[in-house]
Amino acid sequence: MSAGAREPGPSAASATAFSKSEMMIVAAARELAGQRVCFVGVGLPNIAVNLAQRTVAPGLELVYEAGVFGARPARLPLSIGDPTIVTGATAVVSMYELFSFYLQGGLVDVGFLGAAQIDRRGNINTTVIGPYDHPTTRLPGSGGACEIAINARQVFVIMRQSARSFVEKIDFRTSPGNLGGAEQAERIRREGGWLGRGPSVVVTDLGIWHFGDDGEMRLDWLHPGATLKDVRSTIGWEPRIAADLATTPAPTATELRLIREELDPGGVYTK
Amino acid sequence: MSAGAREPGPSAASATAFSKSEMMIVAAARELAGQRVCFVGVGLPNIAVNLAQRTVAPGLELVYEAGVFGARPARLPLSIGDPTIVTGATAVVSMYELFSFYLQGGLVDVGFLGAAQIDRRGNINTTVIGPYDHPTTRLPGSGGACEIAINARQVFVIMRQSARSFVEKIDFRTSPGNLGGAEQAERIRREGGWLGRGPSVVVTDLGIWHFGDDGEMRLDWLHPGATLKDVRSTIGWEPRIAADLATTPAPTATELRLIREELDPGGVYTK
Amino acid sequence: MSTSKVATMHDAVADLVRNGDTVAIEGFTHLISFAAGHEIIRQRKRDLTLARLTPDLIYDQMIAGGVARKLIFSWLGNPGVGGLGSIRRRIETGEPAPLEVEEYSHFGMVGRYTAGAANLPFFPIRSYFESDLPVANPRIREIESPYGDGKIFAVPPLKPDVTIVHAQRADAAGNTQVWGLLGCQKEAAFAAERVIVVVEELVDEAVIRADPNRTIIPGLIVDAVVVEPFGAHPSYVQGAYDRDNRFYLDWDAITRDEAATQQWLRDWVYDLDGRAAYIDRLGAARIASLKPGSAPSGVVDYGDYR
Amino acid sequence: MSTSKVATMHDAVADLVRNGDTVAIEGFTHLISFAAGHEIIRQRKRDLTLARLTPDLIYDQMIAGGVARKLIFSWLGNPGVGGLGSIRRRIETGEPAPLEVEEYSHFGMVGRYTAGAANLPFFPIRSYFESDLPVANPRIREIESPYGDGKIFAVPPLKPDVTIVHAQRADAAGNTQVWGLLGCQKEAAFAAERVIVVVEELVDEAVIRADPNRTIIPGLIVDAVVVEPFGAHPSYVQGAYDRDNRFYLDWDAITRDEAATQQWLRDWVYDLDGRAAYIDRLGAARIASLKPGSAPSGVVDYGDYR
Repeated sequence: MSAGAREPGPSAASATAFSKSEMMIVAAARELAGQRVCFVGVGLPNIAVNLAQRTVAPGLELVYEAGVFGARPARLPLSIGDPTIVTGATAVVSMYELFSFYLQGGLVDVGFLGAAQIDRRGNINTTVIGPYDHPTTRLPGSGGACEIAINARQVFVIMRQSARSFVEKIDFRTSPGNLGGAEQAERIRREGGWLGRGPSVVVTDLGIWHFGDDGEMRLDWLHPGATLKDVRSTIGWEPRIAADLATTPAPTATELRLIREELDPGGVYTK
Repeated sequence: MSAGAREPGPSAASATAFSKSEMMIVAAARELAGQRVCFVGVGLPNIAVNLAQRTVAPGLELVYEAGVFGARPARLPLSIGDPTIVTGATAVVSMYELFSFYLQGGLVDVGFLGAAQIDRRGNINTTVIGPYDHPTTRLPGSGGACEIAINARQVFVIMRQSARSFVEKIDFRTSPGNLGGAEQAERIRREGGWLGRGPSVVVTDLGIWHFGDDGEMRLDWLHPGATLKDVRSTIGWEPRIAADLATTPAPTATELRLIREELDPGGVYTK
Repeated sequence: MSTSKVATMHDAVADLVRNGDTVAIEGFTHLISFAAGHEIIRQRKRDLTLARLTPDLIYDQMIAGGVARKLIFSWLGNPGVGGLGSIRRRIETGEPAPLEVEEYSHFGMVGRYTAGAANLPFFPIRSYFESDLPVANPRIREIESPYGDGKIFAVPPLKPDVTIVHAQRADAAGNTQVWGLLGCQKEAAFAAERVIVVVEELVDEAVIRADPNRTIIPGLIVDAVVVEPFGAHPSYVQGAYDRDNRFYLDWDAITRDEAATQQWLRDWVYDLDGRAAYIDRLGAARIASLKPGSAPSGVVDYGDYR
Repeated sequence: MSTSKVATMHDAVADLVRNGDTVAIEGFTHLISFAAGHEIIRQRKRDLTLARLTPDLIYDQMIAGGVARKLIFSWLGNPGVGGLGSIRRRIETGEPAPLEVEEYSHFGMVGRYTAGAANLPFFPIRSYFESDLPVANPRIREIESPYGDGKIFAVPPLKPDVTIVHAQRADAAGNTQVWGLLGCQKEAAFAAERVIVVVEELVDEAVIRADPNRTIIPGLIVDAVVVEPFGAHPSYVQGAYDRDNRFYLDWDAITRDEAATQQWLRDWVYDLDGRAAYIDRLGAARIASLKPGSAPSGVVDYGDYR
């Protein structure tokens, strides 16, 4: 769902109650409409992508960094290396091959990332809070995120908003976004031969942000129930709000049923 | 058979007549005694190595550049990519993996090469006769020879001797041997991080040459029936002859039977 | 969900191979797509740059057919038999037209495809030291290790306009599986702008998905799937047929003589309308003689996880 | 012709893992050799440098057991669940002892093993641009393309003293086959000085030779073969058993508490004499609950050529 193709308000089904996490996952899944090849990260991206494959993007090919292309998981994978992503897949390859030929070779349309900290230009920290050598909190680190940010044609981010996560200045830049601005980022991408064009959307528990021409994120959609006050109180800079800010259509009954019955019956991600 | 461990003269079985090619193949096969992993080239090396596996080196593991490790060919492979080297092998891998991990990684004990021209220090030409841009004869080129010469722990050469092939100066150095001499070669190998120590033996239709401390080849064995006059008339420099030059033991009945009945019944290589 | 990419050889070559293209028909002694090479000759494509580790008989025939202006390779010959006359004549005498050559070693060619497939500006290999190859081909360059431990060599990426591979089987979406020698078909395919897969057998997607570790090329990068049984003759297909060694031996006399070569092209390429006619002309007895015995792989269990 | 390399886990670890070694237990979410990790704890190895893309529960347990002084990695966590307390405490508080870290991205780690396996002085990757990782880790360096088209990044070779991998099957000579996720076990094994393979099943050489394309590690580079069914629990083995997710969830509470972690090590590692006792303690019902349904691969024919 792009900012330019807005749907009318919530359908009848949206009368059903839903959690903020459910709204976030549904919104992220809908963004994948029209995409072909998606590199799936652990956790929230995993459930969002699996929902998209069952709804708006049935032809979506899932790439897991563990070495799977064309996965058809019969259940929600418990991790990005769950055996259910292997059985029935199109191809299973070494990680060397996955990162070399699929990702770095430019075959991934969307890389889906989470983040502990993000700044207004989509630069991402998943390494440390505090100084690198003496962190107050040691985070997981890059995994494949650094190479996804550089080599996937575009990057989607999914994360909960908070004053600790949406910050003016990230403590460590694990994965580059639009750097100091779109102009600088485009020059560096061109000079470095990057195939990626950087972040295009950030989906949170409050709304949907797209990136403007200058490389800064702008709130285009506010989730039902969320307010601009919520948005401003969970962000470390003065956010840019779209003039035609709209309300995200609520999850449909089908989307909720898929999440609750098929993808996350235990409610691990969607509580 | 090293120069330091010479056998007594021909056994009774050697009364059987044999061709110069058969003697050459048998001599080359015997040199593989005690070796573990051999990288097999097309043609004469192929038959010599297959003979060695059936005689002096039953534990010899054959590596074919086509991507096979631990081949157990049921017939003499017609080419280095014959399906008989695949069926029943220990491992079949991509050429990237074969060249990267097996050869460049240092797992090959002996690389077996042929040559169109060789000089006294074992430098090899398989590219052109005449100038590179306007060759009088265009030869096959390197194939894997250049990387075998650099990365195999040692190199065996098998080729027929002639004034055109044993030359003072080769027209093109496809694969390095002992360069201008052992001292220079050792320095360059060390500085370049080569795992190979260069050529150790050249087996011809006339005799067996090993390389001395200064990196020049020396005739240690003369095949039965061949004379030093034959040797001098088929070489472009004044050859070094071992003071204790001995006669190569003739092929045994078993060796001849294996060649004639199992390995080359059509006599393609051994006429 | 997946659209069928199945095409005739005529249409695949007509649509996807263009005059002036760099074309790689890969397959190291195994799975050489003679059928595609012959179709390229038949359609009189021109000014191609032909890339392949071992030009082999198929490139000798294509070059005799006048399709190429340049050859990128690492070993030139009729493996186990002799030389390739049409290519040698072009190089040695420049007749009937000069043939430009760009030459590497096998690992250099593999590295070139790898760099092309991985979007790397070069691939490093520990080869070419003290060889004249970097002199003959200045695209082979030295590169200094950033760790202060000396120099090795680099080869540049090779990105064919079209890569053509023969395989045992694929589904209609182009998901392709191979067993036996793998050569560098995977790297050559990922490096290419367009990919044609020629198969012995078209199989249901379920056959591919039952054994995903055997897939070497995903349908994602495949433009056309051509079903052409015996399309690799006189080379071979592991488990399906043997190399037709008689043909390789016969070629030695043909390729030495330009007139005989052109006559062969007329008899076996130009005068036939496709691969079926070639197989028909070869005869059932010859085809039958190439059939191997059976050597089954055994079954592994991937497990059903729900 | 091939000598048996079959050994007990006790002997393999006692003989091949030495204090101060760099040890890589590889396997990306799949085929993680918990059995070998526990034996290393039990034998109280010390001052190890532990390398692994995803340190995972097994390295959390080993570091809690005091075997390591340094960690080389790219992603630190309990996948899909949370954090690894023992490792985080060492990094954040330096208690009970500081833990040196050397950090890359996943592709950087894969490139390091690849360079180690291929005897390359570096591996080039198109990553790390504008990231702080090369600042935090100066062993990640820029490298200029010799073709004048800019810079990319290089990682240095990683050559473990010992690599340990779990696999579905091997023969007594160490020829090892895997299906499902392959991770970077092949590269990590070829890069190592010594290799221990732990398998679900020891098979006859003929089983391996019937399907040579499935072999990922040749016996040539293997020093010991340990037969340890369920040796990858709580991780999984494709086709044999599922991940024991309950264990991963339970670990989250244990790892947050140093005393609980040490108690767990006593109950499940120190007080047991080996893997059989661990499996016994786990109980037949739990093991049975992890068994998947069947999803056979199908058979291919390699052909018998004589």
